[in-house]
Parts: sequence; structure tokens; C-alpha cells
Amino acid sequence: MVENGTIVSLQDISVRAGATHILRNVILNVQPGEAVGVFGANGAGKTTLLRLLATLLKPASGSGVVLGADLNNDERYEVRHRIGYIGHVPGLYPEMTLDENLSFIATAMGIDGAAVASSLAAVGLAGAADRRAEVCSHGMQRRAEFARILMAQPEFLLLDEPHSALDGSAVDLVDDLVRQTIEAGGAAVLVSHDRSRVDDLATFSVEIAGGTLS
Amino acid sequence: MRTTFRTQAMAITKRDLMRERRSGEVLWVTLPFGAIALLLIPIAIGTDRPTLRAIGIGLFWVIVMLFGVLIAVRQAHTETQAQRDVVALAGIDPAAGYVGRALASFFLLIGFEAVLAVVTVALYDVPLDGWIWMPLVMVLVGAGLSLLGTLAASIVSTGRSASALVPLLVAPLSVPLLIGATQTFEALRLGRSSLTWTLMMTIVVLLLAIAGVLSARTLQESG
Amino acid sequence: MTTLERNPSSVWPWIVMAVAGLVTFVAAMSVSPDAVQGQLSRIMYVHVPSAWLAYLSFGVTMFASAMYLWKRDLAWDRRAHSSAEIGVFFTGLAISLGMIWGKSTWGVWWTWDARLTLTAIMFFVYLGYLALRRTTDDLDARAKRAAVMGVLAVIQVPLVHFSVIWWQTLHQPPSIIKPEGPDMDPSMVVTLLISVLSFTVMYAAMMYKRIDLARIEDAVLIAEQTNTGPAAGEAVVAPDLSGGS
Amino acid sequence: MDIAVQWNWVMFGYGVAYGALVLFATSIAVRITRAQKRLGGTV
Repeated sequence: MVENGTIVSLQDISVRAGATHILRNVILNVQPGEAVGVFGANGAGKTTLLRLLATLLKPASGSGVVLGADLNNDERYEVRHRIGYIGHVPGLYPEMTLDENLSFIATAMGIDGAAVASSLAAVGLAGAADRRAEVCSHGMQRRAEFARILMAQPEFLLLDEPHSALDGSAVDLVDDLVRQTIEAGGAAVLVSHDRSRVDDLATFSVEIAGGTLS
Repeated sequence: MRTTFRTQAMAITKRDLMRERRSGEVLWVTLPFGAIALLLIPIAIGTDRPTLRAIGIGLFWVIVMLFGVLIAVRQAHTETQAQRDVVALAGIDPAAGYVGRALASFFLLIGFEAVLAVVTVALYDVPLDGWIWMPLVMVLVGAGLSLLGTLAASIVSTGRSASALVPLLVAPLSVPLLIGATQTFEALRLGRSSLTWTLMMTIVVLLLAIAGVLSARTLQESG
Repeated sequence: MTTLERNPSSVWPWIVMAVAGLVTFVAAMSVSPDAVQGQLSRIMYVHVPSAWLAYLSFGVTMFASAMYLWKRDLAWDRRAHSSAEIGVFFTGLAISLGMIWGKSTWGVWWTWDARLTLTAIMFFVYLGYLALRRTTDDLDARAKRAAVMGVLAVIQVPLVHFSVIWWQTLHQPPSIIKPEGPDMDPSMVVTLLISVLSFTVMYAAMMYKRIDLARIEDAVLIAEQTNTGPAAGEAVVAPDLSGGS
Repeated sequence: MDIAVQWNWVMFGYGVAYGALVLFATSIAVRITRAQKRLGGTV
């Protein structure tokens, strides 16, 4: 999947929101086959780091490469479909059914429509496919987000509190997804406020505090 | 990019139309609101038939401009950051997103214009000369207004009081469309060529499309 | 904190503004009145420079917006913002003076003259620009959005301009006494030139001060956003109950 | 039109213009002072 070489290489990256530095001089390298656990307190910059790695934020200074694309220029638009990101708020359209939500992404990404039903079945939502997202519980919406990731088969996973709002079977599912991705030569970054949640899965862990990695 | 610009834009259009079909915001809120406005004006200024006949077409276009903006900006206050992230990471080009959203608004605006045109004809008894030009002018106004509204909505995006601000940005800039639409029929009434006006509206539409496509990435990155 | 290289307390820009205003006033009052319009022609010496400054300011805003998009330097954003605010002020002034002049000369407050209509529309376009700037305190996001709006106006204002001219020629051919006709007295032309020049100098001085203001306001925002001092709850101190003053 | 009436209009116009100019310049000055105070208070 991934051409030989690093998946993430951040050199002295800083990210600002307004004048506030949310990330400061971050250095991070992730190789194929690695799963990085990032833990830290609320407001430490975990979500910002994930959105930066997802190419959704531009660094204020420093240089960074994700999947071979420079974060500072338009190359980042070309690798986005290879990144699987699940934030802490589900990004589903409430008026659309789970099936429609996933079909929209499948069409936009050029994925065969049959994959929608099979991914929903894989996360145990086959029976809820025609239910509107607004009447699904938070846990179901998170499962639907994982179905989207299964369907898109990204090489680089970015999960914000991967196990929150999920029951036992779904937790196993997420763990399997992470393992399969890194075994196939991809990588993953897992973020949590609780070290024990990510330590089992991660090949190495870093702590984030005050916008700095250690 | 694995899919074409066209596929991505069409996916966005389909999504927006589906959301509108489910929420019915345009059909059950904006459209009746516009129709009520057409009903209120004669109550305020008098129901003298020749007067109504004279002002009918002009009022129709003013209502289309002012209320049509609400259609073009509806996504400005409904789309969340998480939804925007999902769209971005599906590899959808921001420019395709702009075109797709504008296209969905365009279809809704055409329907809006068509219904209000019928209401105007019924309430104001406007003369129907030159009606053959109506579809063309409706298409141009619909395209211009949807492109302008979508662009304004992405400029204000997530800021405070975003949904209140967009109409203020759009209304003064929609003047060429309003003049073009009304003067097409004025020119026809006077027996002159209306080509200049349709040409002007076409230029407005093209320039807005170019401006929106060129600024799409810049506007997305700050979101 | 950003260092302020220039002294924002400097007094000379205020003096320049006052002198420029005085020069205009003296020139306008000392020139002989127009043969047709009489004393009313004197309003022209503040109306025309105001209208000129409106266009100049918005031109500067457009240029600075484009420069911001190119260089991504907040200094250009401050210039665009300052010029837009001054432009909105002079647009409002030009419209008000035009209305006063119109009422006194033709007996109506408003005519649907093409230039008047365009100026009114421009007023609202840039009022929208200023409103847009109030929607976020994130300096970079605000600058980016405002700059796109500033450039969008470049495309639209000429279009509005021409559409209004065409619209107006179809309806009412201009039947208005234009002061800037070719038969204007040379002394009036010179006075007009003096007033336009001194108002331009006034604009420059205003820009100097307004950019200082923008710079301090940005510094305030940066200071507030990077303030890592104690949270509000910790800052509470016991009230001093010892009495006395 | 009567010359006196004309002068009234002229004075009205200049009153509006110079009044507005003074107000605008004052507003810039006031805002600078206020912002400087806030800057002094936060840093």
C-alpha cells in the first residue's frame, strides 16, 4: 500500500488558533507498521495534533510530511482519501440514514456501493442501515463512523478516544481494525486522555502536555 | 484523486438535495414566507389593479433576491465542523464542494422562482408578454444567486452571527442580477433588445463561478 | 507581545488632519461663487474630495487584500481594514453631502443618478466587509475571509457600476447640472484641486493613526489569547476592610 | 434662491462634514487610548 518510507515526519511543527499556540515545536516520526499512542490531559492539544496529521490544519511554522505530502502546500489534498480520521464528534448528517451517509462518502471516493452494506454489517449495524442518524445512539453513530473507515480502507488511521461510547464487541472491532491496518504496512495514531486505553494497542506511546510531545 | 471533479460535485449536490427533501426547509419555510411577502405588499400599498400590474414583475424579482438568499445560505448554519472534516477527508476537492453546493441551491432556487412566478401572476395579474424569456432569466438569476450565496456562506463559514451576515453581503452584490432580470422585461415591453441584459447576467455568473472555484481552498483551510 | 515601532501617541498626524481641513475650508470659502449655482457650489469642495477618498480607500483595500492573500502578512490585513473603515466613513459623508446639495439645488434629497446609486451600494458592500471582520477574533482566519471579500468586491463593484449606468440611461437621461462641466471657472478648478489634495493628505494622516489603532487592537487580541496568567477564580483577593482611604 | 438661504445650506453642509470629521478622528483617538489601556492591563 504505502511506498517505502515514513508515514509521518513532523519537524518542529507549531499550530496556532488565533494567537494561541496549541502545538509547539512538535517532532514526530511514524513508520509503516507502527501504532502510536498519544495520551494527555484535556486541552493538551491531542485533537489538534490529530487534525494536523489529517491535513485539516495548516502548521503555523515548521515542516511536516504525511503519506509523502507536504503539509504546507496543496499536495495534502491528494492524500486525504488515504487517511481515516474519527473525531470525538460524529460527522454524520442527522437527516440522512446510515446507509445514505455512507453511500455519499462511497460515491465521492469512488468506492463500490456494495461495500456500504457489508461494512455496516461488519460493525453490527445491518439492521439499522435505514435508520436516520439523528435517531441513532451515540454508540451507534460511532460504529457507523468505523463502518465508513472499514469501507474506505485507509492506510493511516487517526482515532480520537477510539474506545469511547463503544461496548465490548465494538472495542474488539476497533482493535482488529488497527492491527490489520498496521500489519498491511499502514500506521495508526491513537489519542486518549487515559494511558491504559491506548497502551495495549500502541507500539510506542508519547505524552502530550501543553502542546509539546515528550 | 480517485474520483473526478464531476463525480465529487454531483455527490455533494445529491447530498444537499436529499437533506432538503428530509428537512423541507425550503419547501415548508422559505417558500411560504416568500408567498406571504407577495400577499402582504398589496395590503400595505393598496389593491389598485393597474398599480399591481405595473409593479408585479419588479416585486417578484425583489422577493426572489431577498428570500432566495436564504436558500443559498442554508448550509452555512447547518453544517458542523465534524461533517466538514468527513467531506474533506473523503478527498473531495474544495472547489468541487463549492460547485456541488451551488448546484443544489440552483435547483432549489429554480423551483422557488417557478412557484413564486405563478403566485405573482395570480395575485398581481401581471401581463404575460415576453414570458418566453422567463425560463432563461430564471436560470441566470438562479445560477448567479446560488453561486453568490454559496461563496458568501463559505466566506463567513463558522464565525459568530454567520447566518445573519450572509444576506447583508449578498444583497448589495446581487444588484447586477436584479437589474438584469427586471430590465430584460422592461426592454421587451419597450420593444428593444434584451440581449445586453442577458449577456451581463451571464458574465456575472461566470465571474462568480471562477471566483468561488479559485478561493475554495483558501477558504477551507481556515475552517 | 508585538513591539510597536511607531509611537502611537504621536501628535503630528492630528495636526496634519486639522491643517488639511483648514486649508480646504479657507480655499472653499474664499473662491468666488459659481455663476449658476451661487453659494451652493461651495458644498462641492467637501463633497467631491469625500467621494474621491471613498473610491481611493476602497482601491487601497482591494490592493491590500490582494497583497495579504499573496504575502499572508497581517500588516497588509491591517491596511485593508483601516482603509475600508475610512472609506465607509467618507462614503457616508459623500452621500450625506450629496443629499444636502441635492435638496438645496434640486429640492429632492435623493435622485436615482447612477453614481449616487453605486455609491450607496458600495457603502453597504463595505459595511458588510466591516461586519464580516467582527465575526471572529482568530487573526489569520479573519484576515483570510476579509481578504477574499475585499477581492470579491473588486469583481462586483465594476459590474454594479456598469449595470447601474445602463439601467439609468434606459430610464432617465441625465438632466442634472453637473458642476464639473467644461465651462467651470479656472479659479474653481484650482480650488477643487486644492481641496482634493488636502483631503488626500488628511486620508494619509488618518490611515497612519488608524493603522496604529489596528496594530494595538491586534496586540490586545494576541495578549488576551496568549495570556497564561492565573484563571479568574485564583485572582480573587480578600476585600480590604481596614477602612480609611 | 436668496443668498442668505444659500449660505444656510452651505453652513449646514460644512457643519455636517467637519462635525463628522472631528467625531471620526476623535473615535480613532479614543479607541487608541482605550486599546493602549487594555494592552497595559493584560501584559
